[in-house]
Amino acid sequence: MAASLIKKVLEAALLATREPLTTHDMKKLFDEELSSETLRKLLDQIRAEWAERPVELVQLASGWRFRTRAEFLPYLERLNPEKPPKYSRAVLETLAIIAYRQPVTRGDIEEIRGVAVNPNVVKTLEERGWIDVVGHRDTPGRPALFATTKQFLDDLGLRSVSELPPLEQISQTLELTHENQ
Amino acid sequence: MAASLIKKVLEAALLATREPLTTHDMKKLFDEELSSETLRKLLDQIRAEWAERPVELVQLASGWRFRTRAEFLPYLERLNPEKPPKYSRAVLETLAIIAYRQPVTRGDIEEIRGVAVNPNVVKTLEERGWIDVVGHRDTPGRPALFATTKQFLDDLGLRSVSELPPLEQISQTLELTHENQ
Amino acid sequence: MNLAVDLPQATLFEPVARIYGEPLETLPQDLYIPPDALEIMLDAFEGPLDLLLYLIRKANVDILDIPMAPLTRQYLDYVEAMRASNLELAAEYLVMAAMLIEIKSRMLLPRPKLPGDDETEDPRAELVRRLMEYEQMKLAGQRLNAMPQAEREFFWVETLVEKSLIERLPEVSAADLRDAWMAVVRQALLKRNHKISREELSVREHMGIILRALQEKGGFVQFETLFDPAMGPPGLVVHFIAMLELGREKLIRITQTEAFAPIYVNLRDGEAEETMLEEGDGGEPDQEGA
Repeated sequence: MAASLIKKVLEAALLATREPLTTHDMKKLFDEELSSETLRKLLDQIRAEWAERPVELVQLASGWRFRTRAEFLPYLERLNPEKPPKYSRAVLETLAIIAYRQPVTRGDIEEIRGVAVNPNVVKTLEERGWIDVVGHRDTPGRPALFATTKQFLDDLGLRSVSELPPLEQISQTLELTHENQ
Repeated sequence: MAASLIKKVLEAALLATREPLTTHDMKKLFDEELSSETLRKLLDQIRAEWAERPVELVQLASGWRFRTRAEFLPYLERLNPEKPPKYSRAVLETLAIIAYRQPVTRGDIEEIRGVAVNPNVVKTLEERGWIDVVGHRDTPGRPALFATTKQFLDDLGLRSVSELPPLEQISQTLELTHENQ
Repeated sequence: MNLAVDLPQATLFEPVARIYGEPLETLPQDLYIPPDALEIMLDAFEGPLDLLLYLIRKANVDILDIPMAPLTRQYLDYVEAMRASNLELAAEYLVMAAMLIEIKSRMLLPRPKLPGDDETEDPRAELVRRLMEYEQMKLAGQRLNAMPQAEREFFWVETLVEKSLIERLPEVSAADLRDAWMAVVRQALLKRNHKISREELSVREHMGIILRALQEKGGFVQFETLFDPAMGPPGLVVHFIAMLELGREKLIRITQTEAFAPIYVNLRDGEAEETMLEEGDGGEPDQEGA
């Protein structure tokens, strides 16, 4: 049996399988004995041949399978859009405070929100690349000063923080509402 | 977006899908508007590009999907020692009557076959997703009307009921048989 | 599986039966098939129509000209054999037997000519029509079975989609931030008489820009290098105010050794206590009304 045919059979099996195929499974496809070494070499060849394709041959814990390359997942997602995850209220409020009052310390945030800042909240925003430490305030303990980053602006489609909805009106509206209550 | 990238995204989606993809689905993959004509042309190109591969892109009743080429069956069969279910003549005749005479009631099927319809026969076909109830005939008892599903056509690689093999002209066949004997 | 075992069509034409101990190599050319043999084929027939078709085929007679007398006799033999061993199957076969006898008797009687009708209807017409339709569906079923089927002759391709390969990040809009801010303010207003004063946004942003620039440049630069003419006059003003504000908040230090000498700006971030002590000059600018 020609190597090219063996490879095609392997491709067909690996593309159609619902569960990863073990090397034992793959050997079963053929009458002839296929050494593990040969099989491995053929799989490597297939992997190389599919390098330009949108699916890749991967070896998982339980065997081999074709997998959609990660870069195409965002397109596929549009077929079955899932609801995007949401940030908690604490994260959003902290971000809002940093965005509108930057640079601020953790203490400033706590003072405005009236509750302690969970370290995970700051970590979430830092890992997202939306805030970072731009300095330290010259007060006891030298607390870190947080500000929003350029990436934050890019991700929100803003050119500058001044493009955020103006606070003035908000506060006034709120105060008015408050007074009326 | 370059045509080559569009094709790769289409391939990724068509290789990964669990149900045939409609052209409507495929258009959803892209931000840009994709005309039906362009899409059709790209699908034809993909089909041609995969001509030497062990899987083929086919157009079915409910959309487009990749499937293994029939010539690889002898190998792939070995992976699953369990033989696919073989349908009894009762099931096949009932299926044929529903496919060619749809929509039909159980009474219609009994009239043609000359025997009562075993409930298991209908259940087998319903569980396979090949037939379903599409309405009720406006006669006493309001019997259910059965018809074949899109999945039946998909599973047989057909785009529509009109692609079913034509019915034999029985009298002619019998006369020919007669002469040959 | 609840499916009955399929008996391939071909089996019917192979020597499947033994009669009086002898294998039946070829089926008799006339209608007569010993009931013993039929009994063996009992399960092979799908019903009375299937049996009739078989009998007609075996007799090599034209379906359009069925010899009713031998056919009926043969059929009744079969039903008798069935009754002996499998009563439950008999009902439909008995109905057919009655129909065959009726047709046979009508064929014996003179057919009355209806006025205006050239031809009288053959009593066998309805039977022939049913046999033909059944045969057609029987063959159609075989053809469907012969077609390539999913998961039998071919398999669907389904590559693995590992959604975890891409991290789905929450999306936040400017409006979300405004809403969050409103919630903060509302809380603050409810809890205490906290005054949330108006802040000049762009000043705050430029404060961050200056701090960041200072960090990148090692924390000590000449005043002018922090200004980019591309910012335009309003930008430069805001930038300057931001710098003064940073000085006021003791985040940076602005120094000039003598008049018209270069002005230096440095981060107070990371500075030791003594630096602050030695600094007592007019490094702090006038406060800017916020």
